[in-house]
Amino acid sequence: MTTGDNELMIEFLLGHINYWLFVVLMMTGLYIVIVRGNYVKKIVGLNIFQTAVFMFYISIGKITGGTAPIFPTDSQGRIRPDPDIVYSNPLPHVLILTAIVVGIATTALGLALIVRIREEYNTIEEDDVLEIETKLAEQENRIHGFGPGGGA
Amino acid sequence: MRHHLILRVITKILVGPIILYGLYVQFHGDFSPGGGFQAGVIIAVAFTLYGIVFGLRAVYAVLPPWVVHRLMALGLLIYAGVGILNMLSGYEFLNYGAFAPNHPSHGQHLGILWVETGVGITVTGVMIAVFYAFAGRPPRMGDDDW
Amino acid sequence: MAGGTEAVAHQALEMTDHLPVLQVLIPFIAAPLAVFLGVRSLAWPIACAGAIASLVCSVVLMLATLDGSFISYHLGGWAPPYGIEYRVDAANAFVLLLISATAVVVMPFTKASVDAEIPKKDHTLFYACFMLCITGLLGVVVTGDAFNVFVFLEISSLSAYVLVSQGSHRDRRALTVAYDYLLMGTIGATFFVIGIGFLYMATGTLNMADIADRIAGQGDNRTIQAAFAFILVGMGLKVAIYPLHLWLPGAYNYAPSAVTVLLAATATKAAIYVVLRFTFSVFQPEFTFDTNVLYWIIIPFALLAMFAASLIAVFQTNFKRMLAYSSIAQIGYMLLGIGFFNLSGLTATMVHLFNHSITKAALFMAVGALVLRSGSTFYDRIRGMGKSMPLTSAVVVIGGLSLIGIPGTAGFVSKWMLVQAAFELGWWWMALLIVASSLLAVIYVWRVLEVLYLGDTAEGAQHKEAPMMMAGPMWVAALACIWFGFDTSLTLEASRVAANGLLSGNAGMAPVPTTAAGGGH
Amino acid sequence: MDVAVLVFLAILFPTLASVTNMAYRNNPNLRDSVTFVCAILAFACILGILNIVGSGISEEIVLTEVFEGLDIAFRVEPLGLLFAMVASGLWGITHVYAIGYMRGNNEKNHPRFFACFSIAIAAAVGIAFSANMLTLFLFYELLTVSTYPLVAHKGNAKAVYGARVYLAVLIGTSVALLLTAVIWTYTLTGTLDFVQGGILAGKVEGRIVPILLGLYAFGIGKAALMPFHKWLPSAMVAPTPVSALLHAVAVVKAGVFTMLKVGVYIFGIELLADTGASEWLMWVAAYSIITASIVAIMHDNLKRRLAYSTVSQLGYITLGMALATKMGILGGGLHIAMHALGKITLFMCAGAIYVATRKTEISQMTGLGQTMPVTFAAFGIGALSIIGLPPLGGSWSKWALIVGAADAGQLIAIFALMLSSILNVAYLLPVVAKGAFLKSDDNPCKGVREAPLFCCLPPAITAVGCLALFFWGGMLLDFLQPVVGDGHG
Repeated sequence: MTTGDNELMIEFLLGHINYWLFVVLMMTGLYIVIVRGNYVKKIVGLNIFQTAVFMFYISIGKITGGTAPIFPTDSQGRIRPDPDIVYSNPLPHVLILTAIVVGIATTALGLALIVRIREEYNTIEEDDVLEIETKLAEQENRIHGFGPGGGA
Repeated sequence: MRHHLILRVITKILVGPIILYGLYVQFHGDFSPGGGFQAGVIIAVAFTLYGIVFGLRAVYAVLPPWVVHRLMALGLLIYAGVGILNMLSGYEFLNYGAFAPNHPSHGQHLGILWVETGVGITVTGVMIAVFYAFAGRPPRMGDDDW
Repeated sequence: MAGGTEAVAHQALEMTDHLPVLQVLIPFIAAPLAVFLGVRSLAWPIACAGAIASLVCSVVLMLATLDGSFISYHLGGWAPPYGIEYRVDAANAFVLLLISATAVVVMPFTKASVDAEIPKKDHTLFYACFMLCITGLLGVVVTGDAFNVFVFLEISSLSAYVLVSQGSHRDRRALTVAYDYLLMGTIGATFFVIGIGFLYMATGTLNMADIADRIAGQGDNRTIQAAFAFILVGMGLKVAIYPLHLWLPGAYNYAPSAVTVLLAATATKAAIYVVLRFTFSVFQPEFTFDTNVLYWIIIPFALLAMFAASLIAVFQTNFKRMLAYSSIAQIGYMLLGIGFFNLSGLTATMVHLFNHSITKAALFMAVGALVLRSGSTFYDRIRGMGKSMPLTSAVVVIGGLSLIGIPGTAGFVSKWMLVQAAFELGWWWMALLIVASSLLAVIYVWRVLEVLYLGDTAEGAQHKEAPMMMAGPMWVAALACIWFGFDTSLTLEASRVAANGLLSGNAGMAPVPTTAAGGGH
Repeated sequence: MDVAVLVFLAILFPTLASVTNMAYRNNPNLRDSVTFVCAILAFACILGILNIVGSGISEEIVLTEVFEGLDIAFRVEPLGLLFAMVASGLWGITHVYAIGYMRGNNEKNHPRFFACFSIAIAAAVGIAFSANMLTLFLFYELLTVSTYPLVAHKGNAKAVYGARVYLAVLIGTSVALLLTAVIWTYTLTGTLDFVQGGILAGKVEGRIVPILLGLYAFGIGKAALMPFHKWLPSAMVAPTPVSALLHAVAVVKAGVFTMLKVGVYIFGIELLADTGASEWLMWVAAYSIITASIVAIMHDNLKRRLAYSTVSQLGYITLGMALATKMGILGGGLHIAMHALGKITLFMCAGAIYVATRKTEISQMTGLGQTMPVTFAAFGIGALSIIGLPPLGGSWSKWALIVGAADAGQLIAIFALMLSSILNVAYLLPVVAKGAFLKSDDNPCKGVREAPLFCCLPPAITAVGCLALFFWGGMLLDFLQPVVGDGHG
């Protein structure tokens, strides 16, 4: 690699630093969802995963030197748009507000399900739940037959 | 929490201002940052706090669960109702211009106000309902079992 | 974005111009209304009324778009590409019709099955969720705004998670499957959102037609390629493309019968519609096929679904679970039609969307009736029910034949189109693969029929015909299976128009009309 | 009356019979008599059609358009008319027999049995009058599905297994091969209508012709061409009326009928003859004829022996088509009727023996002819007709086939037909000989009497029919002439 390539590479890495962070955060979240056996931790992972996406959106809307997209008003409260002010793009924020609400709903529902699972299974560890369900399935297979011809 | 006098007093003091602040955020939504989502959560916080400190029974007396359920639905109905009102006067769904045909931006204000009210009511209802749902479950096991 | 409409003299709209939004709005209102009134006995009539009204809307929309034109509706009067646009063309009018018609047909069945399976105190909320789910599905299909698709998708998904978990009154495993469904569904939806984000980055717009305009000729843009990948994988989870299907069998199996019917008949179909819309209208065929994505990704996975899922279905001992796997296999057929990328293939996908929907609706309703009488859908519990429940079992026969694709049933029409598409491409080996996979369908369908008709009656089951509220809707669906096996004027015609619109890519998403509503060309 | 109306009625009456059987499940006498009346009426309708159309070809009767240029439609032509006459004509006779058999044997589930039976007849008539391959395929599958419950009728493990084989082969071949062939044809030609001279002529060439023909030939599983013949012996677990009417007449004849239709109207004789595409099929058919005959000799179970005999005889008709000569096709068409009458006689006799004595193995039937003279006489006549001896119907078709083979210059086909006739003698006549002329030492027929009237009258009628057909053979040959083009109608 020549020095020029190195510089380009560093520029590429630094120039997209926000995206790298989101990627790391997203993968962290996804990893938790997949690997953790605890249902609550899975939900936490899901939240981290979603948050990474929210931040990704917000950083899309950011414009260097941009400010909050609110028109300045004069003393009478009338809007006085100033062409010199650079605004950040508000649309991704609005979108992500919706997405956050959806995320909250998902979290609430997930937690509600966890509470119910805890009541029914007496555990919130996936391994334990799977063990119980495997036993149930085995029991069903014993009663109802398994494989072609078995149950029929 | 009967014996936490400080908490109880502070809570009683805080509940009013929290709701007031929620209403401020609510009705300032069409001028400045704010609106139904935020306001709804803030107002719900007041009830949640009250419920945590004084117990569910107390907060049920103020806001029974059936009212909360109605609130959730009511907000949505207000929101949809605004849209239908627009449609009935020959405009698109949620085209607030319908409220003031000669001065669309007034109409916008009015429309947003109503829609945000609806959103606020629903969010309040939902947040309180979530609290009720989690807090209101009869404990099937002691705290140590968790 | 403010202003713009300030000085424009407004042209008054008729009620018929509002159909695209009414379609979604009516079931949306039905949900809170049922909760607000809080009268348990009113919940079902309200839901029914909502479903019927939206069916009426969709029929009118279908008729209006059959000539290949489209209707554009601007929410809040904000013209696209800034505002949210609802855009109805033949493709989504067809799916709208499918969803709302299914909703209407299953309503009486829902009443009967909910009464039997859900505790009384939850009925109102159940119907509210049911209507919200329908709202979400209709919204996904009707909207022309990419982010709006996500929002509606989540409305339908969240309510679907709740509905699935309601099966816990019968079997506690409904909770864990609902939880799994929630995790996978959310990951899918989030992937989808990432894709939309990339698209927004690359184009600065969210209106699908506008995106399509702007990404034309940008096939080598990495951002857009990433967007496509994320959207495809995200929707793949919702569609239950074979290796991403893990949530589906459990969710279908443990959900209350009525919910299974709704999900099987409509939810995956709406998701497939989104895949179609994005691959063909937004990304456009040239882009997607230049990168060979469809040939090398969709077709192998479709084949995998057709064979692997069918094979798994063969080995099931539970009727409901078997049907769930068969659904995954049938989704493979629809994907295959997309992968063929010709008019017949896409027509096959659209028509199979419809035909499979009515077939599965009929079958899952029959399953619901069997559950009601026998308490379970394991083969040894429903043995010999053919004698005691002749009406229900006859529906299983008709639905099963349609699943196999026996002539005279709806399933035959779609299989025919698919094989024809394969031959048009000159892929005779593909045609053989398609028919070979339907041989697996013969096996799994016939196992059930043998159990129903040839087995000795199982003990402990109630041997009584299903109530009329259940038998009626399932017969409507079963007769529809037969009817659409002969009269293809609606299904094939609409599918062809829709496929034509989709295949013409950008042309299907013609420049945005400037009139407020009732646009088109 | 209009031909269209009559065609609909001919399909409607069996359907009506089916509905009646399901609706009045608790009134056996009403069910059976309505079914019988329906059978008579259906046959009358077909005679009516014959009266109007003669040996001509009627207008197309379109029901509905399914795909572009592809309808569900009917059209009457001589070959179909002959098949319809055979199927519906023998239905009434078999129904009488079935009443005797089912009641005599105390079988269960009569309504289901008769309902499915009637639907199968409706399907057979539908096949006969189909105007295009799509319609034919529709009824073809309907026939398979409706006969499945009949095969599995007894519900025991053996019946279920037999029915599985039955279904697997029939649905398997039709869904996997026939459907592929049909859609392929449609993609090539844009139509599936049965047109004089074939629709594929000029549309295909080279290796595709034999491949497509192979898809059709093996796809039509009902024609029981080896190696897809296994379903036919499996289906013998069904009650004998089913074996008699469906697996000697309606179902298998639907198969070979389809085969002839495909040869004549889809490919066209000329295409087959010019390209020589069907030569391999002739070899397969010849192999099927000889092998099935040899297998038949080795079976002791009477119904199984008859089943393999059917496999062999169906090979004749396929052979006739594969010869791709006019006489071959005519011989094949004629053999549909001749073999139908002969084989149904044999099956009904087998059933009558079972009802009277509960015997199924040939070795146990020694000396039975003494006590059951009518049954064994009928059996003898049927057997002679199958063998092809004058003055019985079977001789005509065999003669026509041999002439056809000679026309095609295929010595091997002539040889196969001859050899098979000898084998026929070897597996059919011993039954008659043992039964009628030998006396059993341990006298197994002690106390046995002739089968009930309902069971032995129908085979007697069909045996007489075999005889009558000998005298009508030339007429039938003329009747079928238009099929191959040089008619007078």
